[in-house]
Parts: sequence; C-alpha cells; structure tokens
Amino acid sequence: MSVPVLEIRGVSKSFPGVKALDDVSFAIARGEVVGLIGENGAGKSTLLKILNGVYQPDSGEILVDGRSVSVASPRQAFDSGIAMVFQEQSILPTLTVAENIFLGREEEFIRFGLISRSRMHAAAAEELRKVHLDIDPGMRCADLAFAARQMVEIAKALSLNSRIKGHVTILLDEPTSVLEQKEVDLLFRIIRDLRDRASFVFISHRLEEVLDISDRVYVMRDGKVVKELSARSASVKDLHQLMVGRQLHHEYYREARQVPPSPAVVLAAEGLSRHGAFHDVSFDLHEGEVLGIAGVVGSGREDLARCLAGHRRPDSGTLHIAGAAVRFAAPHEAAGAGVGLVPAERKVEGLVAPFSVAENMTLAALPRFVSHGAIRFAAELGVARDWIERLKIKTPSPDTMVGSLSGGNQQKVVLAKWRIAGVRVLILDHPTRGIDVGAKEDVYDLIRDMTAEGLAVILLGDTLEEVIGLSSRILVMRDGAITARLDAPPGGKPRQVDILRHMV
Amino acid sequence: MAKNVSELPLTSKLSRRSVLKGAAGAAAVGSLGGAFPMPALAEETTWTLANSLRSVANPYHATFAKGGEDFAKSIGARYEVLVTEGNSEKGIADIKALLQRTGGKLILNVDPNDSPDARVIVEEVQKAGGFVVTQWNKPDDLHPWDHNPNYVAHMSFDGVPTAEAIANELFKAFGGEGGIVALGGILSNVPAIERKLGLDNAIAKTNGKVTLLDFQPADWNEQKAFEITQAWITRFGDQIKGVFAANDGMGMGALEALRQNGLAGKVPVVGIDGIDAALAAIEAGEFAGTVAWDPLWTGGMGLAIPYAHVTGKIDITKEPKEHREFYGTGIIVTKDTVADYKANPPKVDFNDLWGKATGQIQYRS
Amino acid sequence: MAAIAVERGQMLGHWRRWAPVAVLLGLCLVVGLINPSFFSFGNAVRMLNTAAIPLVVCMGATFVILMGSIDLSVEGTIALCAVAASMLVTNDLTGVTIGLWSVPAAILLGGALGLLNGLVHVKLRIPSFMATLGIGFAGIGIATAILGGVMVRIADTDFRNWLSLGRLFGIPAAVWIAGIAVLAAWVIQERTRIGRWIYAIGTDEQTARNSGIPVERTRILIFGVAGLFYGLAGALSAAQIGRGHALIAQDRLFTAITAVVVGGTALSGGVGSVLNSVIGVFIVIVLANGMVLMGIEPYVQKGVQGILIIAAVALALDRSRLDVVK
Amino acid sequence: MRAMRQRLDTWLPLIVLGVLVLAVGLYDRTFFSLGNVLEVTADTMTLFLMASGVTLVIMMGGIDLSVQAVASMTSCILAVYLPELGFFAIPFAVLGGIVAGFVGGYVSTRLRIPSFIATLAVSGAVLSAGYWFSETRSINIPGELSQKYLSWAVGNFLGVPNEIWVGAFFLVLLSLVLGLTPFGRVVRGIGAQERAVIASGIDVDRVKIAAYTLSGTMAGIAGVVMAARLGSGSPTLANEFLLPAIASIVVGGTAITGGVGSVWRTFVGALIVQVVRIGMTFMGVSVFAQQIVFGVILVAAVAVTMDRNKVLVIK
Repeated sequence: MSVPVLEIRGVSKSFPGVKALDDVSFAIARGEVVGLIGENGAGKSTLLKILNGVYQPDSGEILVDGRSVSVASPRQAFDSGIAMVFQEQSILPTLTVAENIFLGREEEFIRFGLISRSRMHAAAAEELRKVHLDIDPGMRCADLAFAARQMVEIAKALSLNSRIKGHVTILLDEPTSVLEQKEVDLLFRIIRDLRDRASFVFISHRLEEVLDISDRVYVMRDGKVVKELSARSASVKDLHQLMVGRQLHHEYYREARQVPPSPAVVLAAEGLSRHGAFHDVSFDLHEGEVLGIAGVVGSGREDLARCLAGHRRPDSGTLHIAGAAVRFAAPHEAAGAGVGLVPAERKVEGLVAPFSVAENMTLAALPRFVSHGAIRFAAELGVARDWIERLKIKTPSPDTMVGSLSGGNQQKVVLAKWRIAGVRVLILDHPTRGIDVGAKEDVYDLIRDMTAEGLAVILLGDTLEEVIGLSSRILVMRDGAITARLDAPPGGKPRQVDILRHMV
Repeated sequence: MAKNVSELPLTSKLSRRSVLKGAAGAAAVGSLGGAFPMPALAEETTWTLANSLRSVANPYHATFAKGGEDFAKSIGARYEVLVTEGNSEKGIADIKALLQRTGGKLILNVDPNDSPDARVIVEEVQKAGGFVVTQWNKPDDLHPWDHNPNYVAHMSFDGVPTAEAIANELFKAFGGEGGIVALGGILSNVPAIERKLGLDNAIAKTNGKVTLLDFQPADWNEQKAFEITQAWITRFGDQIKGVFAANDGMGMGALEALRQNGLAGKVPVVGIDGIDAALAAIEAGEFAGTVAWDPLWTGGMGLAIPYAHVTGKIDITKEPKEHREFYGTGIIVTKDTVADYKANPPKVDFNDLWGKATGQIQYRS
Repeated sequence: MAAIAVERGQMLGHWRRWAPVAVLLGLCLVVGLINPSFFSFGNAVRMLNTAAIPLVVCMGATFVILMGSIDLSVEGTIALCAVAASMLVTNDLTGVTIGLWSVPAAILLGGALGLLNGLVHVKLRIPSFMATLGIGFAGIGIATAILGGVMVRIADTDFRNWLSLGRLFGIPAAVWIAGIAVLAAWVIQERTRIGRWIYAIGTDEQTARNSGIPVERTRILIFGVAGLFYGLAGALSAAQIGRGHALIAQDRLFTAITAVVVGGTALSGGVGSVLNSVIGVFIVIVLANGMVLMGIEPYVQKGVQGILIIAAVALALDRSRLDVVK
Repeated sequence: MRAMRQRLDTWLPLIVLGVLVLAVGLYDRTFFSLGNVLEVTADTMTLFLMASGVTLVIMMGGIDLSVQAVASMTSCILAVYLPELGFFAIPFAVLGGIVAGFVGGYVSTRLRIPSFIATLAVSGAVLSAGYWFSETRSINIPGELSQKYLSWAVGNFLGVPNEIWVGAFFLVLLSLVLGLTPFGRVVRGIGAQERAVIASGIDVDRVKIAAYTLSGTMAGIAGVVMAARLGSGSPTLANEFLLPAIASIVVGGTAITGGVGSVWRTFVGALIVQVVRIGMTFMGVSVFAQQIVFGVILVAAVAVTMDRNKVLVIK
C-alpha cells in the first residue's frame, strides 16, 4: 500500500466511565472503500466523529497524505478533504436543499458580502445530478420525503469531491438504514463511480452491504480494532462472529420458536383508509402471530402502523379489538385498548432520555404502580429489576439514566415498557434499526417470547429478510394498498423475490 | 427650542446635581464596593429619614426624593430613598427591612404603590415605633388619629377640583365649545378616578357646549397615549378641539401624535404634574396648561412634620384634624403664568409646617 | 429515479404560509366596515407611523426567536439607547452635540448591549431568558442612574425631522427608516451566512455544529445584530417624542413578542421570517387602532385583545410543523 | 466524582442563598435576628406561592404569563364577596384562579397555541375580569371580616407568621405531588421528551391542562393571601410580580426549557430574589444602582445554580 490518504495511529478517547477508543490504528488507501463494522458501543461512531473533528482524541495522531494534521472542527476536517454523512440525519427541514448541501461553507457563493442564490442553486443542481435526484435546489427540505432527504445528505458529503482539489475521503455512518434496496443500489453505483477521486469509509449494520461495497473491512469490538480483513475472502458469518466475539447462533431468526397462530382474532381492520397514505386496508391479526408488513418507503405501511396505534386518525374504515369496535383519537386511547407502538425514532418517541430505566419502563403502566395517589417506588423498582434480568438489559442499576445506555439496551427498555403495560397488540416499527447484531438477536428472542405468551405482533422490519424470518404471515403494500398476503410458516418461508415482485 | 440654561425651572437645576450623582452610581457598578456606604459600626442614635416612592425614573418622584434629601441635609440626618418599582410587596418588604435596620428609629414619608399598602405600612411603622406620613394613596377609613402618634399625617392633592380647573383652562383655550378627547390613568388608581370625576364635572357645567368624544385609559404611559391619539385623529378628525390628559406624560404623548399630524399648537392639550416638558410646551403654545404639585415641598414636608414631633417642637396628637389629613396646593400654570412660575419657583420653608396646606381631606364615595 | 418519493403532500402547508396575511386583511375589513375612516390615506399613514418603531424592534426580536432563544432586554436596551441618543444631540442636559451622528452611536450602543447579552448567555451558559432579563434590568437601571430621574428634552430639530417628523411623499421619516430596517433585516436573513445559520441553529443546534457552523459565535453575533435594531428603535423613540427617559420603552417587550408570534414565527425556533413579523406588527397595530376606532369599552379592551390574539394565532401559526406545542 | 458533582449541584441554590444571607448579615447584624429572618421569609411567601404553580408549567417546557393578572383578579373577587359570602368567598376567589388557569391550559393544548401567547392573551381577559369584578377600583376588606375569615393567612402560630405556614404547606404539598404522584412524573417527562410520553399512551393534554390549572390555582391562592396581607383587593394588586416570579424559578435552578426542576428550588429561588432586594436596602445601596445590582446578581446566581446535568442545549 502506498501512502494512505487518511490514516490514524494509536488514537484513544475516553468519556467519563468509558474507554470509547483504545489505541486504534486504521488506514485508507487512495480510491479504496473501507468497511467498518462492530456492535453498538464498539467505537465506530466515535472514531468517525474524531475523523470529522466533532471529538478530539486524547492521544494518537491523524495523518492526511502522510502528514500529521489536527482536525479541531468539522470545518477543518472538510478543508482537509474529509466529509461525513451522519447516522442521525443532519438535513435541516427549514432550509432549502441547496442551503443544506452547502451549510457552513457558503463563502464560495458570497459576492459583495451577500450569498448569490443563483450560483448556489447552480452548484447544488450539479451535486444533485450526481445522486440522480431531480429536485429543485430551492425547495425546502421539509417538503422532501425521508429517503430523498437522505440522498440530499449524501449529495452534501459528495459535494466535497468537487470543492476540494485532490483526493477526498467521505465517511458514511449508516447511510443506508433508511434507504430501500433501489436507493442503496444507486448509492453503491455512485460510490463506485467516484472511486478515482474519493475514498470511502462505510459503516452499516447490514453486513451483506458492507461486503458488497468494501475492499477491506475493519472489525471493532470494545473500542479496539480486532481484525482487518479483505472483503473478498470474508463471509457474513465470519463478520458476525468477529463482531460478537462468540459463535453465531445457527438459527438467526429463531424460526423454531415460531408458534402456529391461534384462531382467536385480537385485532381486525376493515377497509381502513387515510387520504394520501393508504386505502381500503383489511386484515385480521391473530393471537400469538407475527404479522409482517413489507413495502417501500411511501407504500403507506408507516402511516398504517401509526393509525393502528392512535397516532393518526384514519378517514374511514373500522377497527375491532377483541371483537369490540374502537376509534382511536390519540395514542393513549390505543394504549388503553391494549395496543402499543415501538416507534422507529427511539430517542424521540421511544424513551424519555433523562428518565431512569425504571421510570421509562413503568411509564405506560403508571396507574398500576399507584396507591393512594402516590407511586409505589419499591414495587416499581422490583418490577424494573425483574425485567432488567429477564431481558438481560445491561445497565448499572434501574436508576441509571436511560439516555446513557447503548441503543440495543434502550430498545429492550422500550419493549419492557409495553410488556409491563400488558398490551395485547404490539406494533414494532423498525425495532432493530441502528442496533447491533447481538442486541438484534436478543430482540428476536423477545419477539418469540411475546408471541409464545399470546401477544400479537405487527412488524415493520428493518430489512426484508428480517420480515420474512420473523413473520408468520406477511402483508405486502404498494402505493397505499395491500398487494399480496403470504403465509410464512417455519420451513416454508417465501423468497425475497416473491415479495419484491409485489412491492415495486 | 434651544434655551438658556439659567431659564430652566427649578426641578431641572436640582436634577442636574442628581445626574452627577447618578453617573457616579453607574460608574460604581463596575466596582460594586463604591455603591455601598461603610457599615455603621456604632449603634444608631439619631433618626434615619426615608422617602419611599415608585421609581426614580420619573421626574415627579425624582424631585420628591430630592425634597426629602434637602430636608435631611438641613438637619444633618441620614437619608434613604426606597423604590417600589410598582410592586406593592417589594415596597412593604423594603420598609420593613429599613425598620429592622434602624431599630424602628425611622421617619418615613411614603407614597404607597397602591392604596391598600398604606394600612400595612402604617401598622408596621407603628409596631416598630417609627413615624410615618403617607401621600396620595390610602384607604378612606385609615386615619392618622387612629394610629397616634406614629401615623403622623396624610397629605394629598384633591384631584377633583384640580382636574376641573385645568379642564376649564382647556375649554378656554379653544373657545369653550366643541368636542374633546380624554386620556386617563390606570382605571383603578385613586388619582385617575378623581381626575376623571373632575373632568366630568367641568364638562357638565358647560351645559352641553363641550362634549366628551371619547375617554381611553392610557395607563399613565406616553407611548400608549401617542397611539390612542393617532387613532382618535382618524376617528374624530377635526371634531377634536382639545385633549385632556390625566398627567403630563400622557399629555406629551398626545402632543407628539398631534405634531406628527401638523396639529401641535392648533389643538390644545392640558396635563397634570407640572413636569419640565409640559412647561416648555406651554411656553411654545402647544399646551394650554398643567398643574404643578410642588414635589419638593411634599417630599420634604412629609419628613419635616414628623421630625418636628420627634424633636418636641409640636405634639402631633394635639394638632387639629386639618393638620393630620390635608390637601397641598396645586399651582395651575398656563401661558399667562408660566413665565412668572419659572421666575419664582415655589419656595419651601421647612419651618412653616402647614403653610401650604389647603384644608382637610374630603371623602366622596 | 422515479422510485424515490420526492415530495410530500403539502397543499395545506403552502396555504398556511399566507394565513397571517389573510388574518390581517380580515381584521382590516372588520374594522373598516364598522368605521370606514379606517381606510383613509391619513389613517394608513398614521398606522404606519405607529408601526415604525415596533417594526424595527421586531426585526431584532425575530432573529433571536428564530434561533429558539428569547430576548427580554428589549425595553432596557431601547431605553438606554434613547437616553444616549438624546444626550448626544442638542438638548437641555448635556453640552455634547454630535447631531445625526448620534444615530449610529445609538445603534452601536445597542449592538454592544446585544453582544453583552450574547456573551453572558453563551459564555456563562445561562438561558437567554435569564441573561437578557438581567441585562434588561441593568439597562433600565443605568438609564435611570445616568438621568437621575429627569428627562432629557431634545432641541435638535434636524434630529427630530430626519428620524420622525419630516415627510417624503407624505410618508413620515420614521416609516422610511423602518422600511429600510425591514429591508436590511430581510437581506440579512435571506442573503447572508449568519442569516441562514440562524435557521440552522434554531432548527437543530447539534446538526448546525456538525456542519461546521460556529454556533457559539453566531449566537453571540445574532444577539448583537438584534441589539443594533433595538439601538435604532431607541433613536427613533427619542426622536418621536422629543425626549429621552428611562421608561421610554415601557410595554414594548410583550408587544414585540406578541407581534412576532402572531406573524407566524414559532417560539421554538427555526420556523418564521422577518416578513412574517411585519405582518404580525400590523395585526397588532390594527387591533389596537381598531379598538379605538370601533369604540370598544376601555376596560374590556384587554380581554377582547386577548381573545382576538388567540384567534389570530390559531389561524396564522403553521402548527402543522410543530409536533408538540410548548 | 460525577455523583458527587451532581449532589453538589442539587445544593447549589441553597449555598448561593447561604452566601447571600451571610454577606448581608455580616454587613448588618440585625439582619440575622430571628424576628427579621421570619419577617423576610413571610414577606417572600406571596412571591413563592405565585411562582410555585408556574414552576410546574415551566418544568413542562411551557410558561404561564397570566399569574399576575390572576392574583389581582382573585384579590378583587375576595374583597367583593367576603361581606356577602363570608368564608365561602375564599374558595370562590380561588375558583377564579382555577378557571383562568384551566382556560390558559385549554387554549394552549387544545387549540395548539404556544403557552407564551395563550397565557398572555388570557392574562388580558383576566385583567378585564378583574376590572369588572371590582368596578375598576380597589376594594377595602373591613378589619373585622379579615379577623374572622383571613387570620389563617396573616396571623401568627407558635410565634411563626402564618404566611410561612401557608407557604410551607404548599411547598410540601406540591413537592409531594411532583415527587410522588404519576402526575408529577409525567410533568417532568413532558418537559424532557414530550413525544415519548405521548407515544407511551399517556393523555398528555389532560396532564398539561391540569398543570396550567394548578398554576392558576396557586396564583389564585397567592392573590387571596396578598389581599389578606394588604387588607384589600385591587385589579392592579399584583402588578410587577410576574418577572420576579419567573426569576425566582430560574434562579432556583429550574431549566426554563423544561424537564428539570422542583418546587423547593423555586422556594429557595424566591428567597434569593428577596434577600438580594432586601439586602440592598440593608446595605444602603443607592436606588440609582439597585436595579443594576439586581440584574447582575440574578445573572450571576443563575450561572451558579442552574442544573445543567440534564439540559443538552441552552437556548
């Protein structure tokens, strides 16, 4: 390998109580795509944030083209030829597409102290063309769909390529987690196109993608790089094993534990419609079943899920819970009827970050922990301890602030919350988004536990594979309507292509 | 408009000194220490004098405070100013703090923020053994003679005849026939109510020659007065022959609104208080008149009377009721009298305790 | 790339943007029907004149609110600048006379106080609510201390003519100046970097920081810019009433914030515009003007005003963008 | 280390109060006398009562600007109806506060109008109501009626002024409500992450309206106590109370953005505000400098007391 375009040597970083990075070294060659994988908390994001100047390393050095540089801010990183696509979307809905792409580096468009709109829009249109996004650069991002925003985000990082002379490095922190397959393919094509001008660091929890796009893969665990290997010679299974540090469970989706659904219908939808989202949706949900809903973004499945949980109101149609007709005007009414939602945006809707683990767990079932108007703290703690143990939640104590836990453990707290509330129907909206492999498996186990106890689950999976693996039946949605209903018994799972056919 | 400094009325000259003092105060903010006097090490043996008022940011009260200071200087006593900033509880708490600090050896001249405050203040002062004079605001059933000897006196100005007199000056200015508009103070304020009553009386006595086109409370706020007057000009146009304002501040706001529409000097304005700006406007022919309260006198005499009692010069309990609850003299200033008023500002003689009193306070309910 | 759903249905959203204007027009119509003299040219000029100072104030306040902060120092800053301006022109208190130079002096003083707000807020990590409240107290305090209770009377006719009384095409000078201030604010908002960064910070401070925006410096600067507008408002106030005193800006604060919010700018930041605030100011001014024109009983005015403001905000504020309302 | 730092943060408002009291007391020893301490505390209670309810609203991330007008209005209702209704005038007056608080909460949550504007508008309506009840003047409460019905607010018990007992009662009551009940927890949750609380199936609107109603109730009680102390009601009785009340809350260390705070912090904050004000009188700070000193000390106090542990972005 010639002189790497970007290299870090012996970088360490500690936060109070945690050693996030421990003597990490890492290099990217010219035109290379490097995969970076590891469980949550392994230190990937910290590493990227150091490269991008958001964090400063405690020790070690960063080299660009073999020269040691200091990267004190995202701006400096940019000037050194490093740009980043963040895991949490960094597109601001109140600004236009063009303004988002060039946010923080508007100076090239400034004439006589003022920003030249026309120049900025022309340059933005150029960047958008690269990602094949045909939108007006003057449009407000609030008016864009979610996936389109992600493409703008990617365009923003790629814009570095045409701003900086010489070679650039683009850091992609889970750019695909909200993208559908077609968009992922497009992204990969763009990455390949740009390889003569740029190098990439690619983080994803979807290991197949990592192997697909990367030349080399670094595996991190507990703040250290544990392995560096060529993508060509590695398999998904190898990567799993290296990340987790233990043998991968043979049966990833716990199919053996899939129980045949009982005939009892717990939730029945009849002709549900919501203008602009979905129309005439009917289905039955049985006790003990996992009903998967597949569909691309815009298929209406997210809106359907939110209507079922009372977050939105359907315009027409009926909903029966255990035989009784219901109309939900608000989430609390749905919860009262025994329907809970594990939202995709965990940090915003799933958890109250400054609350303790115990407080979050009992939030949906508070009245049960009250006598004479006061919360019974001992009972609350007891239940919390019980569930921490049952779900193997890694937390110093039930009193720990939930915001300080890792993503996987946070998600378990959300699940525990609804189990404690005693819901009969649980809607899981991307329950494994952004959580690591080990925690994913725990979540799968939990889903099987719930169905075994008779709960009914509606699943909007992170990947199609996940939906197939977990569900007993699958509804496929396209353009707001159900296009297929497939059975998925253990051993008789439908193939991805069968479902994709109905999705697009 | 430029004028010779020597022509300035008394209040301005006095204030010039407080400007310097104020500037020193502002400078002291940098090094806070300068703003604090040295602690009194020896036990207080003499009486502390204090005036309590709304805010030193308005000219009436600033001069009122100055009157107290003049008297305190004349006898060499320690003098404090307390401000309520419009908050009754703060005003009372400050007075209690001062009573505590002085061990009750306090002579207080207070303009209560709201009339209810007076009772509490009187009771606190009596409890601590100090002496108090109240100004302007008090409940009708609270009387100095019921709290002998500590509640020395209550001084006020009768808003009804004053407002009536100044309203008549306004009518005279536009020929006694036509419509006027009137700006009132905060609706529930006693002086505001009295002044409105006086205006109503004056209008009634014209037998329909003068009509009240509209009455709006501008809450003593000149900006509000400005905006209301603008709207009046739209609504009534040249029906407006004169503007009555329950104080000079609002009057100035109205005058500036008139000026914006080229009506200053054409539509006469009257106010009450006798602030500098109003006097200047009278000279310029834009104001038809104002009423000067002589705050130097009230500010000083509210301390001089209790001090006379404390030093044994008088026995307040033996004084007649018209020396315990009395009106001061408001001086009507108009175009004819303004030069004379400014040349011979009212003098204050601290030994002539009731020389300017004009009778016992009357209660209308 | 037909596969990516590009746009979201936003018909209602686009309509909402014009709601404040509709509210304003509706209000004008109601007042005008009850009292037709509302629609006279004279009244239009008078209302513009009344709106001039609130407009200038709101330009500054909007920037701060767009960042998600709040500035309660409005009254203190205006008062201090008005007092300073009136002491620097021909007056009855000081011998200093710098004529119209007092206007930039007042503006700069306002800017300096604004910077102080920003520094205290950002560097000491104090919520802007408290930092500006404290500095507002201090501002009025300093103005009081400088004057010692008197009022400065302005004798400088140039100053008063250029800033308030003079007319061009029948429109008072103050209105022209306010117009220039609005234009300046609009240019700052739309065409400068910090203008765009205000939105970025107001929407999501962390993202703004990650994008390389110097968030702290920008925050401080914006408070400074807001201060410049308050400084100008101070000079205009002094010119309008021909005097400077510590209570000159009484009640300006809540009027300004009400106008900003009624115009459709969200207190949570990120959503809104200085142009929204222009509409907001006019809604508030027409409301106050209408009270008098329609002859509403004085003691119920505050109540009627409150109810109408609720109605106006209910119609005008684009709440579809707000998930939670605080 | 972190735990210690957190524990220290909890005590900071008290430490600031202690330092201020010490500073004033060392300057003038009479400040330390038992009588004075009780007096100063008793004088702070109306401010505290008014701020106590607003604390809940601010903890939710909202604000209630109507409390000053509400307190004034209830003082009028009390003074008007005490001769007719006797003791029942008290609950009737407080009911005025309850209604005003409820309306503010209802408008803010159901019509989805920012609380800043909603409560400001309600404050205008309440002011008008105050004028209507009082027929635009201040109304005296006869001494004998005050003796009979209001001595619980202004007398002494065990040598301690009753204001302090009233204040302490509501301090304890509200602290218990906030600390022990589901209502209190949800209030805290709404301030920290409202959407998560909604998604957990809690009727957030109801809790919010309840909190605003409680705020109006406490303002109503403050108005009653104030009327009792001053022996009359007036539509402007509580003027200039709003900003000091909010300042008390913030000086106590409650975050204005919500999520963090407590009623005892407000109690200490109110005492800090009072000690600074009274302290200036004790130390004879020139009235021309008082507002400046007050502003500077408030800012400095917040810089020290604010609990920044759980506040990510300071706006």
